[in-house]
Amino acid sequence: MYSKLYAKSAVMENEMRPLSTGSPEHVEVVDFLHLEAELLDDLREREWLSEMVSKDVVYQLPVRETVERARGRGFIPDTYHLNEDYGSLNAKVARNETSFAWAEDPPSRIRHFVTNVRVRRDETDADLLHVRSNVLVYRTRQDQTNPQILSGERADTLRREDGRLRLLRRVVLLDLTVIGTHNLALFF
Amino acid sequence: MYSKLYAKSAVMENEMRPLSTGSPEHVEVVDFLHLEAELLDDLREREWLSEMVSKDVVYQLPVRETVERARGRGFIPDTYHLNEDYGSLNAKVARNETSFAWAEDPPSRIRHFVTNVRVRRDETDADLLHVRSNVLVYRTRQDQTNPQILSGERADTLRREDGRLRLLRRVVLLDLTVIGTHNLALFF
Amino acid sequence: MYSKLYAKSAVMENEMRPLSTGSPEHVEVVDFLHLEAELLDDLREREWLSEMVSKDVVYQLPVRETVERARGRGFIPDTYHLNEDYGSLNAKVARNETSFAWAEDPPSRIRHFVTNVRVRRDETDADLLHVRSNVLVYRTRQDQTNPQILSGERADTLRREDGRLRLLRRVVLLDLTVIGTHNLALFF
Amino acid sequence: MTAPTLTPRVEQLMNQIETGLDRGLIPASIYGDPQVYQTELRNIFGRCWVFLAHESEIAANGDYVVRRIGEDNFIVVRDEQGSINVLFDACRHRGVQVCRADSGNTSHFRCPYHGWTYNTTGELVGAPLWRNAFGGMSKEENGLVKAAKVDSHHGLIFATLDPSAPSLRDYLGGMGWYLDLVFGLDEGGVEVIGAPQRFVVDANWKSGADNFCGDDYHLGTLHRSVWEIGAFPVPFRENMMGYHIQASPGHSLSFSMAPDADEPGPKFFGFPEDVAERFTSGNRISPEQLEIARRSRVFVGNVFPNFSILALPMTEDGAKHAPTGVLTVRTWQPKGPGQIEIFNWFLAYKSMSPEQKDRAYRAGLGTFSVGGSFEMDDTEPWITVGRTGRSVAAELLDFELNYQMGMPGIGIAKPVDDWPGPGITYWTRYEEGVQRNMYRFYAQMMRAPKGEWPKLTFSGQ
Amino acid sequence: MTAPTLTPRVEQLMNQIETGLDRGLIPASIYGDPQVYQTELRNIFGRCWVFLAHESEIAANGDYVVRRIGEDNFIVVRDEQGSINVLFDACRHRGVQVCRADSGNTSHFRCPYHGWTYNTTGELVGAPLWRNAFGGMSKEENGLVKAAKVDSHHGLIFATLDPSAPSLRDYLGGMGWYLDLVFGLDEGGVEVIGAPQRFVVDANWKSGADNFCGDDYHLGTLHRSVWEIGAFPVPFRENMMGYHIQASPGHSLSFSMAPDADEPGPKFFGFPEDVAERFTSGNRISPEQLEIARRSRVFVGNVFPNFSILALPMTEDGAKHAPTGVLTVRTWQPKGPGQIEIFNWFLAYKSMSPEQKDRAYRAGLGTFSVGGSFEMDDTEPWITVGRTGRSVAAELLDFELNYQMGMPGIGIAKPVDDWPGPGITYWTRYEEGVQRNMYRFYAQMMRAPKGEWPKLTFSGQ
Amino acid sequence: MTAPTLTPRVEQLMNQIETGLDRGLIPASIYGDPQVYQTELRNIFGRCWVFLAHESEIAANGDYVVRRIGEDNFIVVRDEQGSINVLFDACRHRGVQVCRADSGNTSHFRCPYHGWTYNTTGELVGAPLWRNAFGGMSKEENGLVKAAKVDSHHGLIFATLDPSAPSLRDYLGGMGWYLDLVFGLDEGGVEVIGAPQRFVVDANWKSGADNFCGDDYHLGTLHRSVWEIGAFPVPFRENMMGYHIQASPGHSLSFSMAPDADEPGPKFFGFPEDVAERFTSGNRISPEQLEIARRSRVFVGNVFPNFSILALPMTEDGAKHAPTGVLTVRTWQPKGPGQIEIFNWFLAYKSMSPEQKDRAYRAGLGTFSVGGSFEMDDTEPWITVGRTGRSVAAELLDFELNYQMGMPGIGIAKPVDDWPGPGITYWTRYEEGVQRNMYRFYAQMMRAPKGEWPKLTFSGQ
Ligand code: FES
Ligand code: FES
Ligand code: FES
Ligand SMILES: [Fe+3]
Ligand SMILES: [Fe+3]
Ligand SMILES: [Fe+3]
Repeated sequence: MYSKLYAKSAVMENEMRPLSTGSPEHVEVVDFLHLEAELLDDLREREWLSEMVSKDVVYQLPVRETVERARGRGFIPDTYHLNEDYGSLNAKVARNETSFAWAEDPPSRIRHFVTNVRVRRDETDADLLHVRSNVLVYRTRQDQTNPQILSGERADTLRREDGRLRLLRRVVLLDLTVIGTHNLALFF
Repeated sequence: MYSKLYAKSAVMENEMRPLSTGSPEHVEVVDFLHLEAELLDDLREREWLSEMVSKDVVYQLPVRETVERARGRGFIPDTYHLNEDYGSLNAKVARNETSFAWAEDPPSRIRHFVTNVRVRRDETDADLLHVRSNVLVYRTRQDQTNPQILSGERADTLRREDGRLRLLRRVVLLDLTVIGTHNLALFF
Repeated sequence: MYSKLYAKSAVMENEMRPLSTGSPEHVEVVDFLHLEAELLDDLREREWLSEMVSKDVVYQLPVRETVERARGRGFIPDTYHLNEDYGSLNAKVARNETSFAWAEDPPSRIRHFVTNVRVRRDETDADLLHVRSNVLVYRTRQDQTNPQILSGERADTLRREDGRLRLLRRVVLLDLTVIGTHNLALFF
Repeated sequence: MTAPTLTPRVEQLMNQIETGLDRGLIPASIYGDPQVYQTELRNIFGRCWVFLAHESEIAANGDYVVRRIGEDNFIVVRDEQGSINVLFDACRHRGVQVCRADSGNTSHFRCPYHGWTYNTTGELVGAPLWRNAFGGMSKEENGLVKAAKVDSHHGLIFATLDPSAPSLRDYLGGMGWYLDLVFGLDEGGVEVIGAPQRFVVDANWKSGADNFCGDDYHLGTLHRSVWEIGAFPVPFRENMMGYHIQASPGHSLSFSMAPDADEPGPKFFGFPEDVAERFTSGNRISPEQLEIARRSRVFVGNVFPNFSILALPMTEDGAKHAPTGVLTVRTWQPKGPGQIEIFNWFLAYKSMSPEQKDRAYRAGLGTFSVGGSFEMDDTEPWITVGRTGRSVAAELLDFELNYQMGMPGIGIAKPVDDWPGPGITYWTRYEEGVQRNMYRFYAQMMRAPKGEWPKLTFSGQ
Repeated sequence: MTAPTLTPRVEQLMNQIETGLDRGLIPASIYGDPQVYQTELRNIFGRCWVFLAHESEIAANGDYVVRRIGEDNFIVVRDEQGSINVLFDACRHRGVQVCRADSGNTSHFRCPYHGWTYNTTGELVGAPLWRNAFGGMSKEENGLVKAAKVDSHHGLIFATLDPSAPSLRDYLGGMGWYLDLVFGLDEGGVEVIGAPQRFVVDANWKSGADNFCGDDYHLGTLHRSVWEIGAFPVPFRENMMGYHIQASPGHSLSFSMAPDADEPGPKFFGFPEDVAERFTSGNRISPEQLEIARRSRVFVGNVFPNFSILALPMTEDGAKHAPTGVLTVRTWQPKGPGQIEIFNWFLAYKSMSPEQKDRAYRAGLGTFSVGGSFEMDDTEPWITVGRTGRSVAAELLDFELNYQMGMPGIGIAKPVDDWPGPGITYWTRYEEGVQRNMYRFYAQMMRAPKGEWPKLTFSGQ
Repeated sequence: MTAPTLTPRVEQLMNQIETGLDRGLIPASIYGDPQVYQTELRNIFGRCWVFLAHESEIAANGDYVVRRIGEDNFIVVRDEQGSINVLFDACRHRGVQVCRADSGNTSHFRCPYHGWTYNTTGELVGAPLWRNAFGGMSKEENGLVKAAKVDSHHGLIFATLDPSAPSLRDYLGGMGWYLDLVFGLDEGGVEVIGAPQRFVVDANWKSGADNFCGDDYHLGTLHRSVWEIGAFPVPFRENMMGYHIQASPGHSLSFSMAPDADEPGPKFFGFPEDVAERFTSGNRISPEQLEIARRSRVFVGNVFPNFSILALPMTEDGAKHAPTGVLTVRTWQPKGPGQIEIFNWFLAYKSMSPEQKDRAYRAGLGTFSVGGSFEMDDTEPWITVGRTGRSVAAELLDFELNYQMGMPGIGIAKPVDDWPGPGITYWTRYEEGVQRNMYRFYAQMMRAPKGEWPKLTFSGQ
């Protein structure tokens, strides 16, 4: 099974230059990503889910290995740390709303730094925008002074639904093979 | 006294979506924040203070605790690491201009990474803009190779004074309960 | 030789405010920097070099020391970690294309977070744009969970050549005196 | 070198375990003392059989994965003859890592420093300009170092660095019967889905092992959220019904089982009905084993030291999907006294349909993984067990952990006489003898002189 | 366990302290040696009375804060009867943290792992399905572990883990008289403003303690900037006038006082005049104590091992606000040989007006806090004292620190005979006997066998 | 204090080196064992002559740089008389760092804590209000601590902390002849270009030293990429021709040299022809030394413990620039058993033109620097040598590193009888005696009692 290698994602292979950062689509996407990060950092996860996420969402965090340069980036096909749909995301949000979600109560302090946003149109579907962004997540728990810092690319697809963008697909490509934070209760 | 909890800041409660990142106000604010960070990272603190800060400034860094999710974000009311006005900021800048500010001479190397800027209009005063931004501060001293990295949100209010924006209020909401950098001689 | 001190770079001394982040030049520069970072993080170094770098490029990473505040920022004149031109950059890219570039095969995982972009026009040459940006590089190798994080300013000059911007000069001013990453095989 | 004699502090703590166990007490400091940890690396991980991989991960000749014994990397590789080799990942020339990817397929391992090249059985086969440099030197004496013994059981590959170790069969002892029950349930056996997750938690490795010996009681408090979101079908109090079994010294397990054999509710750990039917028609186990499996809602167990197995019905989204059988195995790899790297594999019975495997995988990811609703709560208390273990206060206050649940006079658990399987068995799972069994063997291994082994069977069995 | 005997290296360093003190020399390696640090955690922090909190922080029943003894967390909680309990934050079942917030108000602490629940006196009161799991087990033997002794003095809460420790009164000895002078100055006593700041500095805990014993001389160089910005009203040379006092073994302090009792300048540590008037009219102290307080510009002192007190006139903005009295206490919590966490409390006399409290708080924040103009310079040299303490060069070169200032024949400080308070007193603060007093007691505590204590009074007093 | 006696583990490993060397075997654990490292800091770095700086870095009176002996900072400063002093950077009062910049020019070092001020020879010259505070105290006894001995050789400044150390000349022994050959080649001597690079790598310091003793064989595999990009002009197999020399106990080196004296190819390490002509006309060396330099394509060597020298023809851009002579020296500064800080200096012969210096600098930066095509591959295997050195598996498996290349019966290297220089010499560089020479001396230093030194000459030489 190790002979199959993860194809570079469709978004990566897209040789199109991104839309200019001055384009209306780019502006709209950045507005979306900033609001999304604000809701998540403010622990308003329920609002994020209901207001910004599509019911058809696919949300994945694939497992990565160290492999030789010739073999690509090391993401293992069909192998995940997270593989969520709307229902399972909802279960996670609901869990945090109970009083027994010990892992994140007291909650860790989380901040999303979103940079390098690159937007590309879908070649066929005018309602879709493909977005790559870099995200750095800073996290502390209890009285930690050495933060846990995660970094990766988010390969998103946003879809216009009833006039508003919603998150249709998010693949979180972390720059790590071993997850070094105490849990993945957070949303990227 | 521990039964009182820190209300979410007015800015946080503001359910208004931020202005679009394409709006003139957003552009003006980002210009402000970039210039400000440039002056601070270049150690041009005097210029920052005199050119960009309002004489009426309130500049605070509240103390934070770990508390249960139901109790909010853990900032302790009326309790600070820093609680400055123009005069005390001026004293700090003046101190660094002496030759005896040992703590920061040789100066540590500081860089502000400003992202996720969100601008909202004040509901009543057209001269005020409320700005939330994420800031990551990277800092090294002497021959450290492991940086000190601080992260937080800045909840700012900028005021138009004589046609130019100035910093009227800054509340630095760090993602830490214990300050893990050797001093808070820096400006956020 | 230690009595000579590094003059603040010409770009730093430029008292001009940066162009507004809404200006067409700023937008064009950000488009450039985002695409550049994308190519580098995707390990498409050859395309970066051939598509985005000027044949006249000067690419430097000066050596820095801890010095007293009065002596400036501590960059040692004419002393480098990297001092590259197009030919030497090409040799590096070519080396990574061999199967024997052990240092980066398996490659480390690298991400560029580019923020605080400030663009200034050249005072005399309309084809030149001077750009300062903050860059945070996140890097892991093998199964590291504690990332190596580098930070610095890039003082760039972009030149319009045949209608497209290209990188003419890059001075990487790291916030470090001792390089704490296992090699400088990466491009900033 | 000969095994280091124990330091006075380690000696004292081991004495304290042995005298305290009869009262159900364990000194907290074994969860953090750095000398204890160093001894564990040598006397536990350096001697016991440890789990490395499942054969399905290296199905083809030349397939390899890199895994750990203690903190050290070993290559687990299937050679050209189809045999499995476990090779210390260090060049015999200067000790450089020769395998630079986490997994792959190869015919040779070439060292990047000077080019010594080894084949997949670990033999040195050459180096550049061999005659000039090394002509006359023995290749035989310079192959990669192999684990002392390698064996597998239902495709589960184990190895030990101790040439004096008993056979894997003998080491597993009674635990083998229970592994058969799970991994031999379907004729075709099991396979790994994807590749293991790896994540690091600031906890001591024994917290994971201890928990999987059969700490069922923690579900009611720590995992209370999973009932609120409908992830697990058996209520807490009902789920406490079942058996606790000390299979053989060191190895323990637990079954959730209703008192009445025909009570409704999950059977066969919740695996789908058509799968369960195949279990009944084609398997590699005895009727007694099959009947236990049939009645079981949950199987959880730990092979000493750090290999845990779990089978149970779960769902990642109770509103949409009913719980289904999930089979996961994991190792608690030590990375210092206060840190572990968890390797977490999801398994499926090979005969399951792709849809069933996908369902099981999603249910497993949503519950027993670094982002899963069960697992993320589990690691939380383990972090502070380690904190207490490291604390000077625990040392000064002689702080002991309490393992008295189910001891004579405490709670309702009772020994069972007519259990068909090996080991010491209790009915109802309000019981911590399963963990005491682990610590008793642990202390014996810690003290065992080089070349000698503690008894691997209970007296009288 | 019994207290570990000293390692040869620690033994040698303690000998070196005792022989060197007469010549004013201390081996630098005690500032970094890891064995020394381990011994300190056990013999100093594991035995001495350490400061934890002020009663005003837990004013209501059920109020709690989490604080440290050595590196370990203890819950300081006011129970339903209003008594204060100091409880080791570790569940008696498996050692898990039971108090997950830094402060709050609660009736119970419930462990997240299996649900053992304790009340605010630390008693175990229950667990889920208690009868099934633990019926028959003693609750009395399974309560949270308490500090051996707890007591308070003017609302300052101290505790010790050593059952053989003397009473707090006896431990403080002569230092009590000086604490009374500061904390009993106003009839209503003091209260904490807000909550303590916490910040981490890469220094050894003794640097803070040593400095607050009365290192007044460093102001002239290290704090020279504060005069340039007008933060402190007494010039360096004048401020060196005053008394150095070894209050009792281990505890030292220093007063800045003009030679002439009626010299103009700050009185009562700079507290506002109306406050000072209340001091004179209503207090809990003797006329001698009151007169000393009246004349004092600065009080700085350290209760061994790591509790420091400072009262002095300061301002954060000399251009706008005249200096005003600031009262701060702090602990130098050890976090390894080269790191401390500073807990920094600002206090006010309860009778002060809200405006006066705010003024004092702002002045304190601007000077003695992680972002304050005094404190940020203080930590700077301490960082490299630790570096020298850790260095192999210091060990090889037998590098000793110099504490000779004010010894016979060195400088102008002279013993004082007619001092009304307890202890050994010097006039003018060019003197390092205050620190030598700390290190003498330190070395005695480090060597003291379990159950035995060094003398707590000076011979002849 | 007296030198600590070796712990049993260190003793055992040193025995293993001494018995294993004859079979070409070294225990891997010396590359990671923390006790070994602590002993190295004391017995190797605390005693041997270590390289600190080149005189051209502190050309003017008052110029200083801060450098390391072991892990500790020393100020290397040229005083007002032009002499060079090596001063431990720790104030004699409380041990605070007195030199806060990495380099500079000054007349005094003032301590920031209390203002003790030292001149550039390290003498204490004053402190604020000296009479009040310290009047009567000896200034002589309170100067900065100096290294026991300081000396230089061709401008290369060395120091030792051991008063019993032999002279630098005697310490270098035969190695001096070869240093002369490189650094005395041009009458005007050498100078540093810019300032040293500093970078940190997670490797053990001995990996760098071992490699620079003459590990030429690794070029064929590890550095294969440099031929593909044309950075180095001599093909691998040809480059293996030359001499391996154990100059004197501990110090080793290697020359790449064609068999035929007049073979075309680089001469004088590739330095430009006009420079080479000056070498021939004006130098400080003998005709034999000159002839060796003339024929040499590469010089690489290591002065025990951690000072390495390299001269060879390189280019950063083979397409545009032909290779040119590069001269670099570096130290492998220990920072724990698994970390080094590399100080990397580029040197030029003073008489070279600015263009030639620039060319050499660019070629050096492009190859032997943290971003250079050679160096970045070198550090890669060293990282995992350290991993193996730390591993418990290496300890349990008695894992030994192999240094057999070129031993009798292995490969083609042969002793040379008629070599004009000092030391033990082999022809062809397929040989690891250069490293064995280092480890033999290493083990002797590790065991040498305080005040005693191993023999510094080979028996019979
Ligand atoms: S270290 Fe592997 S070939 Fe030399
Ligand atoms: S650990 Fe606290 S209840 Fe079990
Ligand atoms: S420590 Fe240097 S003067 Fe006091
Ligand atoms: Fe669990
Ligand atoms: Fe101070
Ligand atoms: Fe090399």
